Amino acid sequence: MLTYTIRRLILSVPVLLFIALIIFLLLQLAPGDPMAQVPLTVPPEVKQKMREALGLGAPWYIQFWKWLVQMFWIEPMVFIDWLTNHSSLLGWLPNTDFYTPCGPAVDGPCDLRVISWQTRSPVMDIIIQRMPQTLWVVGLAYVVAFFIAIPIGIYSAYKQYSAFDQAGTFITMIGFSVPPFFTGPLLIVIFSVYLGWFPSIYDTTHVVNDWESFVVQLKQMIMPVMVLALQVTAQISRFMRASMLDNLKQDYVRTARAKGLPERVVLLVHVLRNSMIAVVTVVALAIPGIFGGSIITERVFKVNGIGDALIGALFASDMPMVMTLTFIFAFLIVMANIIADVLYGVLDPRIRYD
Amino acid sequence: MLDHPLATIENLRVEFQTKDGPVVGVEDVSFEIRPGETICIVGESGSGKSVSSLSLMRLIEYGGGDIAGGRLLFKRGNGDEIDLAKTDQSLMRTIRGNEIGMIFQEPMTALNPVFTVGRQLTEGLRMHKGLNKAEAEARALDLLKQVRIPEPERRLTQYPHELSGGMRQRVVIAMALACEPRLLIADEPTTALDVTIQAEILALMDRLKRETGTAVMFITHDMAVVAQMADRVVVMFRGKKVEEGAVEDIFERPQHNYTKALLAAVPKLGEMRGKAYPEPMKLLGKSDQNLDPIKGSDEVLLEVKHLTTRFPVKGGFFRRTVANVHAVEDISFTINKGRTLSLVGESGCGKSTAGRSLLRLVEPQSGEVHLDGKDIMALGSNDLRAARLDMQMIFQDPFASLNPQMNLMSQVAEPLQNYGVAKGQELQDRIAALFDRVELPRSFLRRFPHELSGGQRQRVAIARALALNPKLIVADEAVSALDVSVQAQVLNLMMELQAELELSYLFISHDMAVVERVSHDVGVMYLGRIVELGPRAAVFENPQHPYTQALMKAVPIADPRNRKDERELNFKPIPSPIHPVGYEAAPSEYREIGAGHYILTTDSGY
Amino acid sequence: ERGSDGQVNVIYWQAPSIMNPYLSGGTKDVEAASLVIEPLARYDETGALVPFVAAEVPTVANGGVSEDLTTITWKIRPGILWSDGTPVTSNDAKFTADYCMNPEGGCAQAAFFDGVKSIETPDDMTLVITFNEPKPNPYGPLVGGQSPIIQAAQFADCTGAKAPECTEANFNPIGTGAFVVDEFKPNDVITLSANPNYREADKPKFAKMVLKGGGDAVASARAVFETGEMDYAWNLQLAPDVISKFEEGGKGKAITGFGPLVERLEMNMTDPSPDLPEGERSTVMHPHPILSDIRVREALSISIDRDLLVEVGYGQAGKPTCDLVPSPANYASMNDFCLTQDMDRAKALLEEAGWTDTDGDGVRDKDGKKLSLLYQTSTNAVRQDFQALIKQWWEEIGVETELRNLDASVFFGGDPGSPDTFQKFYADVEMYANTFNGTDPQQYLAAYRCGGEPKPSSQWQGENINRFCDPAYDALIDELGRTGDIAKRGEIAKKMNDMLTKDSHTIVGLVHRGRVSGQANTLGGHVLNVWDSELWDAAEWYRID
Amino acid sequence: MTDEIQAIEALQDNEPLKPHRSQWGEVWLQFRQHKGAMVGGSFLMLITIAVIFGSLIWTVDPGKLDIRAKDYRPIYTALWDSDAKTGWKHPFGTDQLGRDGLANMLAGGRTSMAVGWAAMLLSLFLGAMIGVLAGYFKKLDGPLMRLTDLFLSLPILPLLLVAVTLFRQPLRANFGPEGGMFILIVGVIGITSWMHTARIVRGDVLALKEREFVLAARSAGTTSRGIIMRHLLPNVVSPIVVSATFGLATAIITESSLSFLGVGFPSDFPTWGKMLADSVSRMTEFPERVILPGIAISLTVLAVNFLGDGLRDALDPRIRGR
Ligand SMILES: Nc1ncnc2c1ncn2[C@@H]1O[C@H](COP(=O)(O)OP(=O)(O)OP(=O)(O)O)[C@@H](O)[C@H]1O
Ligand SMILES: Nc1ncnc2c1ncn2[C@@H]1O[C@H](COP(=O)(O)OP(=O)(O)OP(=O)(O)O)[C@@H](O)[C@H]1O
Ligand SMILES: [Mg+2]
Ligand SMILES: [Mg+2]
Ligand code: NI
Repeated sequence: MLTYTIRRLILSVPVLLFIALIIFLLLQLAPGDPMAQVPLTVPPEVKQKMREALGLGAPWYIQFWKWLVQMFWIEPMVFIDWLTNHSSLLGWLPNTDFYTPCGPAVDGPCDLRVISWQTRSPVMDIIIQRMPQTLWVVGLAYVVAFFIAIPIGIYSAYKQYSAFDQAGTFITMIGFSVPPFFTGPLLIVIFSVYLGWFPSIYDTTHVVNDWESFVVQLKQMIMPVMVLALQVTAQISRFMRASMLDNLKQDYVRTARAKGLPERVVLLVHVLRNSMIAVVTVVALAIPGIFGGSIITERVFKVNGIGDALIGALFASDMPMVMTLTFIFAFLIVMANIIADVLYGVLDPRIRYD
Repeated sequence: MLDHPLATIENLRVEFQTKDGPVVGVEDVSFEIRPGETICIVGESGSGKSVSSLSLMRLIEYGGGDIAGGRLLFKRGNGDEIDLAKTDQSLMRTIRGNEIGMIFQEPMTALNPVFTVGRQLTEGLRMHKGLNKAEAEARALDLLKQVRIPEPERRLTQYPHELSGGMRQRVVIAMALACEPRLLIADEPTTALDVTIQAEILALMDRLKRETGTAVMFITHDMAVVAQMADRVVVMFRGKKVEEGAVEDIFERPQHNYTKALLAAVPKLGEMRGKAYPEPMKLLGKSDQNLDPIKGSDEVLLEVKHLTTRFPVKGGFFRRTVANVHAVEDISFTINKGRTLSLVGESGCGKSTAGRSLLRLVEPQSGEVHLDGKDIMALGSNDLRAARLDMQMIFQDPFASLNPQMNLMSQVAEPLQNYGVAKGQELQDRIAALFDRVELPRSFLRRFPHELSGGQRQRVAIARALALNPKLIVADEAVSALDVSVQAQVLNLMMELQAELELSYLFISHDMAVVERVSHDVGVMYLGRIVELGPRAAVFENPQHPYTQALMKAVPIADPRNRKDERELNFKPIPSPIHPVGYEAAPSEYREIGAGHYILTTDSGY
Repeated sequence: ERGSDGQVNVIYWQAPSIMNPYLSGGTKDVEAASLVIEPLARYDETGALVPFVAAEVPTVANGGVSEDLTTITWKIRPGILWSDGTPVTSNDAKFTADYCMNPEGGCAQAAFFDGVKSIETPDDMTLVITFNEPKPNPYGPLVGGQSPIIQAAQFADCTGAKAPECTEANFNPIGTGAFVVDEFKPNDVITLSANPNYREADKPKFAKMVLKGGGDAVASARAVFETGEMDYAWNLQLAPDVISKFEEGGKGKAITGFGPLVERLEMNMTDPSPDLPEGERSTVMHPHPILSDIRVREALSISIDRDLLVEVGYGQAGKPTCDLVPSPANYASMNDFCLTQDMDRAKALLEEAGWTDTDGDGVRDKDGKKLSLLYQTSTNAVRQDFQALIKQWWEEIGVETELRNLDASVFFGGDPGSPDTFQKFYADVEMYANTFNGTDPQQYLAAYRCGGEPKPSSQWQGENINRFCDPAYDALIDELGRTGDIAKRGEIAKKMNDMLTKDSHTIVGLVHRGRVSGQANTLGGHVLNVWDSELWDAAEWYRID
Repeated sequence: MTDEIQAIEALQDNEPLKPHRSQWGEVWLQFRQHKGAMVGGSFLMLITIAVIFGSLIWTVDPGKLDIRAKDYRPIYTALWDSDAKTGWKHPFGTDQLGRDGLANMLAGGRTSMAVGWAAMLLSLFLGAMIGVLAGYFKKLDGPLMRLTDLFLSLPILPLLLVAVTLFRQPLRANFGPEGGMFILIVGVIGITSWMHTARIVRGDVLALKEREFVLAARSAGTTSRGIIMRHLLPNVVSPIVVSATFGLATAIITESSLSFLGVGFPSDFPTWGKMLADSVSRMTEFPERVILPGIAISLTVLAVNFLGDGLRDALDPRIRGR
């Protein structure tokens, strides 16, 4: 299976390149124009000039090639430079200087990074700037969701059709079928407007450095986390329940009981492990979602994380940004799926890869 | 004191809810088990043996059953007597596994597929005995050695699907014995085991009983085992106890008609001495039987040459291949039309794998298989499917091989529909006829696998294999789970079909008496190789290979007064069939010692 | 006292992406930048020019503008400093102009520098701009929020193709405005603090400003009116009942102001039929089979109840209008021919045009062709309400209407590959709003020149969306370009406006839209300005306790 | 002891045989006994009938604007607020343009249900098919799962816009503006939401195909198709059913966001999702405008969930009859 993993990893390179190409073509094909947000008062000739300045005139394969070079050659150089110069992890290494930034004071050849069309700044910088809030909010939401959903799923399967199960079904279904663009404002109206407990606007500049500021951070995170967690909990707990139900009726459960194992062990060890095989997929598919952020929730609470960056870039037809974000997303998906597949093999010895 | 029973079953009645209304699993059963006693429960397949024992464990609830009446008194270690039928499940938990251990009938599904054997074995120990991990593992190893699993250390880290049927069964036995329970319920514990290991296990149980005073409730269909083990015998028939008594009484003075029939149907080793061809069994009470010997033809149907099948052994987190299990190593044989070749041998020696390799259900490494002149190994997937019309397989573990979500009608109909053999009413009639032939009531057509007893499931599996009238049937322990009366009927059926249709069988079994009765030729397997191959008479009457000789000696005899002594048994530990990647196995070479009678000259490890 | 009032929070639901208006052109970016960098002069809330970086506004009267209208001479206000402490010179202004006029830079405000022949700096304080031809309105370059002055020293190496590479400068421009950028998080939040070198010692009153972006109009309104987290919310384009409901929150109020923004219906004068070969659809090759008839257009126009539209969609922030140029007063025709809904006349007009309902299905037809229109607009709650209402009225007069709404980024994007842009106009009627910069509509009106329509040969670019063509109109365009006298200009412009609206119903004005913003009750000193950046007077803001 | 031993007769049926039922017949029978499924099913039936035939009884035109009668509150508001603007003319109230709430709920339900079901079924079909094929055929696993990766990473919005650009015109020409839009929406939602199902099903199939009964079926000559249809699919209904419930909810909601992007139905074409989305800004003043469609969506999803539970239980013989 190591060979399998290695093969998958190696294979993922052409796959990712192919995905990048498809995404690129898709974006090319999609209507939309980076000039859409420029007011109509700006005359078309000027807009045409601006487009050309963005490099839109070049044929698509040249644009694609440029992006590939920027993404896989120049950005890594920037990253290595950063690692050796500034990071605490590898700062001890001799400082490298692979990347020659363009800009004032440099003439001669220089390296152009992936530049967003909206902000004219390196896309990677924006992504790094936005990662923390997305990880905080969305990540926490997933963590909360896992911790709620797994027990709910297990217990409702164990007590199928009990009051607990029915209530759980009811709540999760409502929770899932009511969209966040409704639950979000609803929470805001209740908790920000009427009760005044939590802010309705997330402060991305807030720095946590003591207990008080941590409380502030918690307060501003609670609502978006709740909204997101509701959706994720609904999904995971349902899949968990279904999977548990499937496994509970297997014969090995009887054997486990015959050993006199307490129900807790029977459920949490024997059945759970078998059920996890199906749930691993759901969880693995959710991981890229953590980094991808959540478009609607981020918008509603003005968290301005990655999801917001993506949707903003999409509406602004900011090709480099969209391309880079979706590619990173694709990369995470491919990796998460490799991990999931390897985990299948680990969780279920019957599955053979070779 | 001795008269104080450990467990008393009084008027037990168990019902199941099915969609066709309630079904009675056990109607009325009462008996008692005293400390240090072995009580054997024999009876017709489907008579409620497993259900009674599951009720005693209070596991029947989880399977959809319901104790509708009766009491199940049990005396706990501290002297209290409780009614298990009314105990709540949390108290039951401290009794199960600890004071009452149980061995289940179907070993494949009884083990959790995703945990290693070691894990599943140590669990109960750590739970009830409070051992730490290392201690528990040491004890587990010990247990595996006691049940004579080869290479016990490695087995601990293996997963159930990597073990042969017999090994799994032994793991389940070890699990039940782990905590040295005061009452051991053994539901067909040796069904999947070859005689040598069966003997060992029986000896082990016997020792346990003597040393710790464990009472054993032993469910079996094998009268020879009963004769060897039992102190008392309970005979069950159609949900009722029909007879109970000391083992000698039952064997010598059976009272009930069913008991008599049962005893009469027991095949005895040596019965066929001097007869060249197998012949059907004489069934009591039937007069119009055709008992002609089945000669078969001289035309070759199946020819197997140098068949080799290996399984990779995986290790580490990434589960890389670290070695290979040489499950089948260079075996060659032929089967003529209308004849039966039996494969016997120790559990784990590769019999099932050999059978599966013929049908390419596992892909062999190398070798040739010709069926009726067709090169099976060269077939594409479509042709292979077509070829399987002529060869069918009965799987060792009938429960695992039945789809839990399909009713039996559909499952038996499946092969017929697959090949478009029959449709509509004709299809239904054929299936009903098949059910009649394997002695299952037609109403069972509508049931699901889990609603059947072990033996009933096995009969469904047989019916399915017979449905297509194939030329070759690979019968992997096909009759091992059947009680002798049904077994006799089924064997007769198989032979009848053989005589009529020139069917050939590859008969895999551990029951030497059965093998003696049905086979034309016998192959003895050891560690993946056939060590002795020849006509049945030659091999049985004149075994030449030392392994064959040991095997013959271990066959139990259905006579309570003629019990085998544990000391008589002495087997070498089985060497490992596992070799590192790149290991070259020597080819099998044979010496002919009589007409068609070969023994292996290559070192087989025995 | 500068900085005495603490922090002020502003929310822009479209977050600013860059602080350099020359590289973006988006309103949100222009307005955010206006906190930091300033032009020579701005328009005030009445549309009059007030000097900012300049000492005074040059006019013909004060000699700043030459008699022949070809040069304008600006004087920099003495003593004005950049936020880094260096003095502002005319060289900075000249640099800014060169920066934008650099053909490789893709300057978004290049239109402001149209017709500039040369720029000279006779001394550090004087800037002379010479035009190619007489400019009746010479206040284009470096006037108004869109073309502020940037510091030559900071942007020296950022000209032409290198412009986008100067991220640092683009995010943190050095300016003369009331605030300086502390931290710029693109598309998220800008933190600013008072400019220590601001020209008025006691301003701004606020020490810090946070300009948060993101969310939507509803959420911004809520933050100002209901939770009070924000002091100012930009552009609350919401239905009037929603806004007034929010105002009940009591923490703030909505403020409105009117510029020349008009929500209008554009009639397609060419045939958008999908049956035509690609390249001929919506081009002048095929006149529109239905809408070419002025009677149909008029009927469509007068069947609309504009009062109701205003009530439903804009409330205080809208006025019914029939015009294309509704303000400033000098240029506004103030037509009222369409203000009363007249269904009977509309029906009569259609009858007259030969459209009758022969088969009794409620839809008029002529020569076997149904009177059926496709009516598109961009997606936006108010516009969808408008569509629903107008569809109802049109169906009442027997016009079958199919509605389509399109994503704004596609609709207003000029992607020639998309069938859904407003320029391509693959529909019969479309609705959107447009306006012009500053107070002069010349350029705006000049758009409707024959040949100026989007067409395949121009990559579907062009401003004459209706494909309107009238030589008489073209003549007026030229005349307006030559006329300097304000009153005369007004007359010509009104005539042009009428040709497009009253006389031809090519452009059907619906609502003269104002801007609505939300202001907290505790925020003082702000006057809503629709002619320039909304944040133009941030230096004057203070906190009311 | 010479008396003749009687032969043991085989176990006989003591009741007359009931006719044989097919596998699906059994399932149906079982399904009918499942309380949850029946409640869910009848509720769903009710909603379906209501939205299909409701407009025959409640004949108000959902698109009809009556500006004088705008902002009616639903009739039940009168219970606690006698001054509220209510009336039997508009039992569910009206919206800001005076469109009748009940008529819109009915018309919106028709669209939402149609889109929801069609898109959900399409995505389930794709997901289950691709999942099973990938899990079962080793050769297809790689390509199909990479395809899944691709679809998972495609940004939805551009995909939608491309789909609209390419297909709206031809579909409109062939199926009319609404029919064409319906196909487009269903297609787009279906095509962009099958991936989860596919991966989950594949995971289960990978484990299932190692079970011995699959081997047994293969040895009985069952074709791959048969194994998939008869042995694998019924054993993976659980995750499929869960996916179905979520698929329905997502499809209904997604449809509403599509119309924001100009990809959905024309704006005068009500759907539950759109009604809900449009009214969020008036949530505090007119809660019913969000709550009514919200409840409709939730209850529908809940009903499907129960139906799915029933189906799963019905397919599982072990729970049958209990
Ligand atoms: N879950 C169930 N639902 C319905 N009937 C059942 C169920 N389990 C067992 N039965 C029926 O109960 C009867 C007794 O079954 P049991 O398993 O005890 O037989 P057994 O004596 O162990 O037979 P065997 O030797 O074949 O294993 C059988 O007729 C069987 O069909
Ligand atoms: N899937 C597998 N992976 C690894 N090893 C296997 C696998 N299946 C079988 N084996 C090994 O192959 C050997 C032969 O197994 P097989 O099942 O053929 O034995 P058998 O002769 O049928 O024994 P029994 O009588 O106990 O059923 C055993 O050592 C077993 O552990
Ligand atoms: Mg049994
Ligand atoms: Mg075997
Ligand atoms: Ni046996």
